[in-house]
Amino acid sequence: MSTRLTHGGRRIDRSKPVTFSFNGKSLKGFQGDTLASALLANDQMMMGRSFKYHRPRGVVASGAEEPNALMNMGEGGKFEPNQRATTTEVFDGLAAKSQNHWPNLEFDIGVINNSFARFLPAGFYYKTFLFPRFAWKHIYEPFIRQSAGLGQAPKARDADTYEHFYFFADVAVIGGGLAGLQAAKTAALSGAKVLLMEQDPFWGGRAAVDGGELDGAPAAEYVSRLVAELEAMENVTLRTRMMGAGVYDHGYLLGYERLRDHAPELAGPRHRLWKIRASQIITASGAIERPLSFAGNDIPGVMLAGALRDYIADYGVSAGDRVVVVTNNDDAYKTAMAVKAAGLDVPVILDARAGGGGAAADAARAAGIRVENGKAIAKVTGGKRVKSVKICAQAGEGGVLEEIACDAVAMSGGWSPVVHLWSHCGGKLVWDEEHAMFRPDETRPPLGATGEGFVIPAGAANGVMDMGVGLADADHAGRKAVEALGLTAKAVKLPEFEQAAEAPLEPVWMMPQGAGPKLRMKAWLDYQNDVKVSDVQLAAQEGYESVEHTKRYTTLGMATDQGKLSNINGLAVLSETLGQAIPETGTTTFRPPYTPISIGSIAGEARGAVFQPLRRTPMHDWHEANGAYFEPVGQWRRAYTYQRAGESVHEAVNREILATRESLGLLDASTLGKLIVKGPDAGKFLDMLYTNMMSTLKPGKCRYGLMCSENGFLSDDGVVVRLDEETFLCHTTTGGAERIHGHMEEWLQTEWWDWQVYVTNATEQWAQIGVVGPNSRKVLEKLGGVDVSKEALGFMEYTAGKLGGFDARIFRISFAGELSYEIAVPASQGRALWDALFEAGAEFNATAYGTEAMHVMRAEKGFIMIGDETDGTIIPQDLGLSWAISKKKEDFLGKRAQERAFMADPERWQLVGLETVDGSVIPDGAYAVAEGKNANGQRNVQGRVTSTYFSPTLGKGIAMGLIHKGPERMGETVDFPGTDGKTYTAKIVSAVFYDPEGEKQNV
Amino acid sequence: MLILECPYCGVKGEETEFHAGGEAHLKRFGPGSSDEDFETYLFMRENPKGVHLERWRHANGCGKWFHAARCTMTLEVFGTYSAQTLEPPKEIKDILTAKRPGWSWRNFK
Amino acid sequence: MRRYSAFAVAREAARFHTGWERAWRSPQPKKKYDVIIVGAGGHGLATAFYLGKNFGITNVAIIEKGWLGGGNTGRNTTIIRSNYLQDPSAALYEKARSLYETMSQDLNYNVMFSPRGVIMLAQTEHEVRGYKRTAHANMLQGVETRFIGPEEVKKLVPIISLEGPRYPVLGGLYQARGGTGRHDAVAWGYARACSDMGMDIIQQCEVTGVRSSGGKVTGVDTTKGAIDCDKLGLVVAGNSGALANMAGFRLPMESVALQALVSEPIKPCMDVVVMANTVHGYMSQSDKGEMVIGGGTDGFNNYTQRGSFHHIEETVRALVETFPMVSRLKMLRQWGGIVDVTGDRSPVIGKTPLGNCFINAGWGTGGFKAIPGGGWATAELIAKGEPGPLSAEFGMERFIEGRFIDESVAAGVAH
Amino acid sequence: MSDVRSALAGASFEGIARVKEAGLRGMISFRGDLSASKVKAALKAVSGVDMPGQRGCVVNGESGLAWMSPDEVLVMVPHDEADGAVEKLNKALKGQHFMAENVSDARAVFTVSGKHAREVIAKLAPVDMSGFQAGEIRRTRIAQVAAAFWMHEADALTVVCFRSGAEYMFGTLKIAAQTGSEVGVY
Repeated sequence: MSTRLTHGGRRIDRSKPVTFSFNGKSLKGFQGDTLASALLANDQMMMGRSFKYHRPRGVVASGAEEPNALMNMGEGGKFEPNQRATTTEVFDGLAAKSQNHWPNLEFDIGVINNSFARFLPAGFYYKTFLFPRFAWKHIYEPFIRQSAGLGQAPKARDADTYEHFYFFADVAVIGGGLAGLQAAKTAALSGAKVLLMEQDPFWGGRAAVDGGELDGAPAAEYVSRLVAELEAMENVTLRTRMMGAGVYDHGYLLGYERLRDHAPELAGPRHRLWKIRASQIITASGAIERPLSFAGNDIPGVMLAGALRDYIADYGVSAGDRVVVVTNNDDAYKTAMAVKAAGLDVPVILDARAGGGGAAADAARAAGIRVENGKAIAKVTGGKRVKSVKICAQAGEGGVLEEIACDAVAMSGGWSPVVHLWSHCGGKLVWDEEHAMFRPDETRPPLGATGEGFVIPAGAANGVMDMGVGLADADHAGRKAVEALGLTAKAVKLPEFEQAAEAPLEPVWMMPQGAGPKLRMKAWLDYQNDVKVSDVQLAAQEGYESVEHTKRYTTLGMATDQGKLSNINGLAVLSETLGQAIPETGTTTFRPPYTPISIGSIAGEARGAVFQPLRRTPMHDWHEANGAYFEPVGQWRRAYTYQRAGESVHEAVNREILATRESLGLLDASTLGKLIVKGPDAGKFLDMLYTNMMSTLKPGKCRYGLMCSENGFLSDDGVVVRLDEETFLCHTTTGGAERIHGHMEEWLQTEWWDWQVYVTNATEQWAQIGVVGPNSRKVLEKLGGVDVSKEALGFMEYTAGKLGGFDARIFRISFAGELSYEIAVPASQGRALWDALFEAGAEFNATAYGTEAMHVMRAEKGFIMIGDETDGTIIPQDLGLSWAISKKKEDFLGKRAQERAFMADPERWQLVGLETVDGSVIPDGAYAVAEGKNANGQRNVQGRVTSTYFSPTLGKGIAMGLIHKGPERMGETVDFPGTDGKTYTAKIVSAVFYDPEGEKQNV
Repeated sequence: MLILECPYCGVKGEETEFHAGGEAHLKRFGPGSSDEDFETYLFMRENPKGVHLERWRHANGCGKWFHAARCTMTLEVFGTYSAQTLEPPKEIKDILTAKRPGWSWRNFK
Repeated sequence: MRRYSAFAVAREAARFHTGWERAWRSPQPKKKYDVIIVGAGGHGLATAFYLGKNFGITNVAIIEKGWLGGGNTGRNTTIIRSNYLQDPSAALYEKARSLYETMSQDLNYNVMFSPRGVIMLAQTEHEVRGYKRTAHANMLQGVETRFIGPEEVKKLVPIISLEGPRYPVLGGLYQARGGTGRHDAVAWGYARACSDMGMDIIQQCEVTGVRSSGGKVTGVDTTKGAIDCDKLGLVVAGNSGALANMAGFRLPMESVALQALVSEPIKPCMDVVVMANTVHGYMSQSDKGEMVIGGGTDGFNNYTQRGSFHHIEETVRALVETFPMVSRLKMLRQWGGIVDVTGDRSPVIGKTPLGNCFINAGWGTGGFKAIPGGGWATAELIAKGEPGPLSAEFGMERFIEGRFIDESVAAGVAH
Repeated sequence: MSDVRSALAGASFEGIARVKEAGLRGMISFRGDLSASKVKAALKAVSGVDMPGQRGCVVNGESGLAWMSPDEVLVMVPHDEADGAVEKLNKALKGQHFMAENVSDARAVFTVSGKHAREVIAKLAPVDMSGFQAGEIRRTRIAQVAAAFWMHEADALTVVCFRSGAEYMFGTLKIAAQTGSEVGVY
């Protein structure tokens, strides 16, 4: 059984017990435990079920590479699936549940898949479920989806907060093991600004466990000294619990800092995503041990050798009483010694190498451990727990020589450098034949903004596995980094280290070498996704030869560990099957993140109220307080209408329209764009931007103008006011302000840079209010201070003055077809003017109206609306706006485009008014059908509706639309089939439904 | 995530401060130009694997448009320069020649 | 070709699956072919398949510089829908969607077409009007869609938040027969069928030059030698510009990075595909259980297959807002692909300045869903030398005429 | 004018730093030839300070100048003096090509102060705050909106954004300054 040892465990504090729960069962651990170590301490070896066959699975690793021990963690707003037990620190009250089983971990219906495993090889689903057709969606797929997936879906809204942090460093070092610490020290002593991050809560990586002595001190002690030195340096920033998640172009590095996962009770953000810019990045991310591929290598109790000794050394936890060690290298002998030292039994060390191990083997034998060279595991027996191993010759086909009872197996297939971060941004790899590993090819690093390499691997991550050489390599990396910065690297004294001589590793990709199909079908490569040696071989056999094909066909390496344990073994098997060298096969692409990072941390602060900027006018509070039903317009929210108690949206809109037409309506028009264009060439410039002639506009006058894109399409419209000889005020649509401002700057800066024009976006300087209706003049006269009589301020004229004490610009323009004014005052005065207008307008039933009332009223007048009548495919000529296109001008933006064949085509649909014969309202977006169908069998159409409303003024439905040769077909009727099944027959009429003579606005 | 240096305000900012503006040194064709010239001006785009000249705006910054010489294969930025020029200045061309011997872009070499 | 079936799998199981044959041959190129298709992605393979199936042209080589299906076909978010607005697009994408319905049977390869439904959320009044317009257009185009209200959206997508403080969900355009497919399987299924028809799929073979004389293509130079052909089809998303250069003409396209990401797998929680265009993000759940998430393209020309992280950030923000629960999931993997974007963001299927050279390109973000339709139309174009009704509107000449196929209608919301 | 209002009426928040809306400031966007001596003189006359160099920012109480771009400078004066200052400039530079627009009310101004003030900004703006010093103005984005900031004293920054975004700015600054969120690097 696995249990807590009476002594040892450098990470745990036995004086600080914690209580946590697993599948509802209350268990005890110590502060410093990971969930995995604490579960092992409670003899909970089985921690989950596999993805495809639902096989019982125990923990195999002790760190980020763990594929099996994934948990549903927490409750409610703090629930999170797929949490790795090996990287989860236990805390009081932690609640974990195992995943992917029903009804429970011990007894799982889904395990039935396991019995049929033979019928479910790689890609079986591509070859089956073909008939009957409907069955895939209705029967097969739902079943597959149910048995797939891992953790439960969260339900509640996230109860935590997250944040980002921008940080800049000369050198960022990823990995706080010995190599990372040394590289950081070298770089820091040479004067570089250094950031060092470690994903673990502890510094030192493997050194503390495997370490030996440095400068005569135990590695662990040396590490603390090194950390103390770095902490004392001004120019060094040290972070634990922060993982280097991804390396991106131009030295962009994501640091994923887990602030509260181990202490959820504390205030503050749960995760912080560091967005780091580093001139140089040193990847000291260590190495990951490889499993060996033998039958039953996934039975709970089979673990990586390094992990098994981590649990002993770091947590004082033994995985079993009798541990069989199986290896192809010397490193695993350390585990045997650790087990022995813990007072437990190692019945045998199986060394697949014919020649066996070196000094380590002798030491093991001296310690009384039986060591068998050239031997392998034919098969592990046991279901939910290892019972025994059957031993065979590595060279053979698996003939069993002996069976040895044990409850744990420590395996080691050698170590693979963690090259992910090196590779994210294009760093290339080389195959190291001697150590059978891919390591960074320092001659082909990722290239940064300057075209130079910006990532430097160090230590084990660089394929340097022994510690002494690793330290030198780390020092070299530090020097290389500072030299790249143009600093001179200071010489740093490296510690004395005694390196034990090791016998070379011998690659073992299948155990035993001649294993037949039966064994290969039980030899796991990818634990979580249930990919076995036989699956990879099948893929190769069927022609899925590229490593990408094999990956996708078998799902090898596509699990939540992204193949950290399986990729090398898998592509080695693939290469052997294809009879080609491993480098010919190559690797799949390494993509960020290194291990999964919370989506919450990526969103950062941007959620809820600050998900996106919400722009507010000075009157926004009033709108909120007065029943506004808002609609988003760009980043603004404008009042669509103001609902009163018991009123529907539709009723509210009608009320607002009638009140305005009958007496007085007030509109918050502050969002309209207001661009100031000034300079000797301002007129000439606006003549190019607008289709109209603007240079002839007289000071104090207003003119409605159209803007087109260079591609000819109508892009914006608005009233242009000439404030003085050199200065124009250009009103744009609400959505258009920033866009058109940018548009103007672009042309001024990149095409006509010699023209003397300045543009400023004054949109928000001014609060603007539409004062609309027959009584609008009266209410302004009540405020007093400015003569707004017909004589003093005619239609389409502008004046400025102190209106009732407000610094006002007054434009006599009308979008509703009534007598109306737009009053602009500095934003700081906006709310006061708004209130004053309601006070003065009380006797006229002053009524605030929203965007929908504005829409309906302009439609009643046949005025177009950018975004309704236009959709990016419409030119002014389509809308009967030719009158606004100057014939005198040789050129303006869009003019040339409008001369193209398709745009000059007389067959283009033209804007007209539409009136249903029965007064009903044509549905939004309806099309007018024509006879017959086109070559693709689609019903022919002859037009479409662009705006359609119920007009309370006229008491019937009105609409505008684009109709083929519309203007020539006045009085004809066309049919609009609705999605509601009805057909709406409408008469083609003039688009001006209300006050066609324009008498009302011109009084 | 690119870093660009605005030649106007001297800020070395990250991409999110800037707005990409597409191909640089477009020659505008207006009324009177041929259909082909006009199509080329609006739609036919340089899309090289390698050296590219493009326009950017320091949108969340000084607001100025400028040009950048960049490699579309490595994302290396060779340099940035004024928007008020019809072709890349000599120092930019020299860098390109040094780093990408034999480079050419449209009619520039 | 040995047919796939549950029975075949059972039979093979008995002998430990040692009897499965190759899904496709890996031949050396012949000296000459009637048609060479450059690009063994979805569109290239589909083009070849329909050349054989619809026109009996089987002396065909499909040349691929990498591995078949290794480009955008294997990098997309597998959404299949045809609820487009403009007639030409609706026709093409609906043709594709309808072919997906029977593809598994037609190819005897399960491409896992899953018509689970696609909803495009309407989150502004403007979008509501826009999607109602699309629904009306679709009705006349023979595309089954309808505009649904917020309640029905919530019923179909229980994990959605209707009352985002910023963009409440006002409804959506729902296509019940839209959904997803297994992207790799589409390429593999077509490849297997093409190979079975005797076509040569030549992988690891890069085209280094296009040989022509008298305004006609005579063949291509490749890393496996020169190969002659009577007709040439360029179907190389992400590399169209480079190939066009070799052939001596320019394209109205730019290549940019498009990114996507997946979460860790979880148990089924979302049955339909949801696209939220106001906030720029879309999401579906794969059969493996991952939430598959995509957004918009980067702004600058790029061939690195790596995008800028802030686009991932924008997409993720949008989805956290729309589906608050995803905040507690983890991003497992992010990646990028290179897409060709045209002046009107609609694809090009048409002739080129070279008489017997044809092109299928510029799919932007919409390539996967169009694969069978694009292949069908391109095969017709190559076989007849003239576009058929499906591709008639998609020629490059539209950019000269100013006749665009603009699906991004709404020049900018305005009042 | 009696009832003039800033966007948030001086709202404030106390977390790992103090965030406060600073109320109305007089701000004039000036475009012109910044090298012209006439221009320099006119700007000094209204602001009381010398023309700063590239990205320079000289603030003296409520008055000052901030370099915004090669042809733009932000002129700061007391809020009620802004229109007067514009008139002065128009008079002084009559006949020249320039632009002086009162944008006081188009802006919202915040102060972020306390020993973690730099960290609060560094959570939202892609700027290296470790080297950021008084005398410099940085135009960039804060979260998702354009903004500019400078240090008006040690551990205290002035942040300027568009008035319509004031509530968004305050909201994000509050989150960045939330209790328990110290980073501990500045």
